[in-house]
Amino acid sequence: MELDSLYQEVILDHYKNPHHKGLPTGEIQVHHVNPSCGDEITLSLAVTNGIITDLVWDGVGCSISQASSSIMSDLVLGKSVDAAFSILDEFSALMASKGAMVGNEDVLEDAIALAGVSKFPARVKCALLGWMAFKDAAIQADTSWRREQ
Amino acid sequence: MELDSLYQEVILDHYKNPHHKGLPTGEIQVHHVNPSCGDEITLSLAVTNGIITDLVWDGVGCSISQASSSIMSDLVLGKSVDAAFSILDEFSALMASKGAMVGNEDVLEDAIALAGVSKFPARVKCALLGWMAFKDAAIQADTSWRREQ
Amino acid sequence: MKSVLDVAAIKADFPIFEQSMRGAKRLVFLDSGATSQKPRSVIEAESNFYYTSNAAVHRGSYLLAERASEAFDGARSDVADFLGVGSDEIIFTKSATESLNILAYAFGNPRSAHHVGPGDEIVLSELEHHANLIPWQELAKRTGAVLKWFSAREDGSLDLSNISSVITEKCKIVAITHQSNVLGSIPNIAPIISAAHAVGALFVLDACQSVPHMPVAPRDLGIDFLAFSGHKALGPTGVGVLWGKSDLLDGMQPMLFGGSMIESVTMTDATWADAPKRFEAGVPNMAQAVGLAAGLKYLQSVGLENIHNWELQLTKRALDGLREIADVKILGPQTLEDRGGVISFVIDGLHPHDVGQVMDQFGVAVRTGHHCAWPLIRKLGVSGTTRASFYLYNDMSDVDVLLESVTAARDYFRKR
Amino acid sequence: MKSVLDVAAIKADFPIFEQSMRGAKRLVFLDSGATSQKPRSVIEAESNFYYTSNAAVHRGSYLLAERASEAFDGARSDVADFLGVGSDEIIFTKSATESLNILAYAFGNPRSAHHVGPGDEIVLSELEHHANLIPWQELAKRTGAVLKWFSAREDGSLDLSNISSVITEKCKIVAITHQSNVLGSIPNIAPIISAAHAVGALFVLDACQSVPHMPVAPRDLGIDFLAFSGHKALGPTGVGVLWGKSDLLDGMQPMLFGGSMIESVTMTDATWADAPKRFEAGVPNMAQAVGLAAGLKYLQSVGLENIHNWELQLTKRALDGLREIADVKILGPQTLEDRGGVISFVIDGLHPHDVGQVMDQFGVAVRTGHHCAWPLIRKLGVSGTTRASFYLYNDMSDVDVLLESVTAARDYFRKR
Ligand SMILES: Cc1ncc(COP(=O)(O)O)c(C=O)c1O
Ligand SMILES: Cc1ncc(COP(=O)(O)O)c(C=O)c1O
Repeated sequence: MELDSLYQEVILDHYKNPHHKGLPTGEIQVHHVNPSCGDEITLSLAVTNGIITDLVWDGVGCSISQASSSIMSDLVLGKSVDAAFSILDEFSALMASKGAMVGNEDVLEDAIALAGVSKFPARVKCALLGWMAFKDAAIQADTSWRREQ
Repeated sequence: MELDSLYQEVILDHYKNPHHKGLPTGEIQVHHVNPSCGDEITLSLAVTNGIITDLVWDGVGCSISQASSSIMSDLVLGKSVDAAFSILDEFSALMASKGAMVGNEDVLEDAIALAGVSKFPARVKCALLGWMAFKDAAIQADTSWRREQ
Repeated sequence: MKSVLDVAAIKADFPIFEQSMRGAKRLVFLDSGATSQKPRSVIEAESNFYYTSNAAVHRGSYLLAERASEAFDGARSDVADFLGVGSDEIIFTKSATESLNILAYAFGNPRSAHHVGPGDEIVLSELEHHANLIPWQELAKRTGAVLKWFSAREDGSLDLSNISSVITEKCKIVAITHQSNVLGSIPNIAPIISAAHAVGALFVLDACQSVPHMPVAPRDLGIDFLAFSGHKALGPTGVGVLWGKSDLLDGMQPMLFGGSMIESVTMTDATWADAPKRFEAGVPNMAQAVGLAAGLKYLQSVGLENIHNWELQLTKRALDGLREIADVKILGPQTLEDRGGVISFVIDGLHPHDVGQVMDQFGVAVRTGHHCAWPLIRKLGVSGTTRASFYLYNDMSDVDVLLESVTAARDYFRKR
Repeated sequence: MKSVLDVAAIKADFPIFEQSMRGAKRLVFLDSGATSQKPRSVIEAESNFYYTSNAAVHRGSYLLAERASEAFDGARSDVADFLGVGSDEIIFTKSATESLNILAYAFGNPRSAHHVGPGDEIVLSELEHHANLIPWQELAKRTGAVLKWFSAREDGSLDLSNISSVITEKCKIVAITHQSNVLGSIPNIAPIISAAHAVGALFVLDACQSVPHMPVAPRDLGIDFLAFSGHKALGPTGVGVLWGKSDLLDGMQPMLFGGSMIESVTMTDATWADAPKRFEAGVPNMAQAVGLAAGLKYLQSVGLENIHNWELQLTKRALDGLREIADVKILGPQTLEDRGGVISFVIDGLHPHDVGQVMDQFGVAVRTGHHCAWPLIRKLGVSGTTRASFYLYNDMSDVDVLLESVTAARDYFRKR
């Protein structure tokens, strides 16, 4: 069933037990919505010496958006902002691939389970919701960290 | 040629030598335009004891609108407002007939030459321009005459 | 409630059903609340306009221009006949959204006979689609007018218990939906119309979800304005309708300015033509207006009363079936009373998007999310719903596939 | 000026030419300035959308909704490619008229980054179509801004001798046509664009008469906004385009409010999505956008440069021929310099309406009257003109019939 390529086991696991989901209390906080379905995410972040040292998110959304946010958190926490952004670029490319890419597991780890999403154009923005919130927050955090130097 | 049913001799005669065209100076004056082609008419009118005693018009327009205004002036001058309005009704019906009516010559006189216009829907409003200006002016004149009684 | 449509014959008139969906499934289209499918006669009416009559209306004295004008004016009088109103009262817009915005701009213009100012009140309801909400929010912001609204109740009806405090002497406009596009509920507008008129306010009906599905007679309802979208009523995309009472339209300022809506123009000033032209600036959506008229004719040939009754029969079967699926909760009206053929539901613990995705694998097209009625969704305490909406081309087997796919969606996520 | 189009092959792509006009005459369509005819590929693109992909875009997760979104987004990027701009900069409207009104409303909204207030100046020209005049008049009236304009000269060019007093520090917006729809003249906009930008004003180009007929690259022109109509560019009725620079669009308030243009909504407040969605409230004119993309593709396949050159060749023959008919006066540019394929003329002592009527008997479709540019017509000192406008499907024999019919019109009224 085509559906199973979308809803892989890994995704449902993250959906049922999302990582780093909690009450975002950090100073840098962003709120993103997906206006077409109403899904929302709030994400807070800390960057110290260019490294993402804290990330907590909360939100309502479908399994894809929840799992993707969970996977993203795992991937970027502890990494430098630059490294995280290059993962984001690779993930964005995968999402835009319309099923043509499988994704580099060394870089994307669990996120390659989301490769199937790229075949369902209406769901791509679900998968990207958390990542875009992260990007927005990281730029803010990075800027304010640099300013403090 | 279909065209000759539109541009009858009588019409071209009125077009070249329009009756009652001049400088409208009466107290009751109206200005009508045909917004789609820019044709304009100014018409002034006097009603005494319910009788149309004076009518002068001026304007720019195609042969149909000029001839129709000329013919209309001949028809209504000296008639009672009521009689003029019943001629107008008959003329309006003729214009709306899409070529199905020939017109009652006893009532419409020269105006039956305009019967062919009804086959050219885009020209019907040309033929009606002067008549509508007359109607508007006559209602105003009639009201003000009644008020003075 | 006895009528049964010949759905097989109807379906055959809609070419889209000739294709199959994912994995050779037949299309079970249950999203007519968003947009309807088009019968061949509509698609061909639009094409034929281009084939035989294409020219700018009311702007040329040649044969094609005559034909175009005749087709366009004819479409206008067809729409007028459909609603039982005068031709001059029908304004072709691009959508119901535009229709409603035209009204909000007109009432915000101090040169309009009827307009709102600081402290004046505009009354809506919590059932409204964004298209009948945000234009009024913006009008309120521009003018200093105040927005008030009737609350929605859990069964999809409106709470009118406080009607006399909601509609007061300060009220100038009341704008309410004829049927909720989320819940299918038909609010009790009669007392609201009376209350509005009693204080001299005008009543605007958002008829997007009613005009395509049941007989609607603006004059009998006693309303002042009505808006609906062509694309939900078998018509083409890109055309909507605004109906208004003649004497009101003639006192209103237009929203769009340009060609064909004028009486006279200089470099610094312009005066307007009468309605409906005043509100139709530019070369109009001629082919779409002609297509819409063909769509409305199709609806008339089946009969609006018959369509409404048939949709209720489909709704009954769906409500009964959904109620038997554990973990499914139907939102809004639970019975056939005061409702149309729209059903929103949620499955415990599942997100509507995921539900819709599984249903798609069965060829079932439903809509998920907030349905452009976000305040109502919040009020219902959910993050979104899955919505099935019926139309004249749906049959009982469509309902069966709906139920099957809902069960499958639940199980798909439960089992794993 | 060497290129010759294969007009016979092109004509065969346009079904309307298969019919005959009054008295078995072939159609000599010379009113493309008002609206163009449609090739089969456009009509079919629109129909095919309904046959295979009809669903509300961006609102459902089912297959048809995916196809609809893909078709609509694809049309957007096709239009963007055609103009050489970014996809997010293309807004689908119902017409150029709507496009221009969107701008005027945005600049009238104090919440827009760029807006006008009392004493600010808006600069136009005497060549403007009502659609690029009245929205600005109304903006001026709403905000207390002042309208100024460049004068038109007899040859259809603009008098720029006073440019430094017309465009001053107070100027906020300059809105000018790329080509006169009455005279065919192409005003010298380059110095106007520079002058506008030098004082920080934005430049709006009404490209209704240029985009369908010649290569137009907004980025090369250095303008800020551009509007054109689909129906004049082989596209369906009911669709237009507004192009604007991304950074400008993102600072602008929308005109229409409703579904799909929002980010978040409560009963009293709403925030907007980014451009282009922000400016496309409601279910959009999907089939028409798709049809327009097909129309632009057709134009590209023939080549815009080729089309422009061919129209000039037709224009040359027409100008030469008309000049030889006694009593005919050609208005505007008398040569091929700085012009497109639009010619206005008058016949001494005859009204344009009567001229057009006789020409119609020859199967010739021309437009007569003020062409929605009444101030220009007054300036020219006539009550109206007869206008012939050429397009890619016209050939030299069309010009010959034009000349024959003009002569006949003159004689018809002379002889009697
Ligand atoms: C120069 C110009 N601007 C604007 C318009 C308005 O276009 P539309 O009526 O398609 O909105 C036209 C055509 O009518 C035009 O020729
Ligand atoms: C109740 C209601 N009002 C308004 C609208 C807006 O219609 P459109 O998007 O066609 O303008 C819709 C549909 O989207 C609707 O269901």
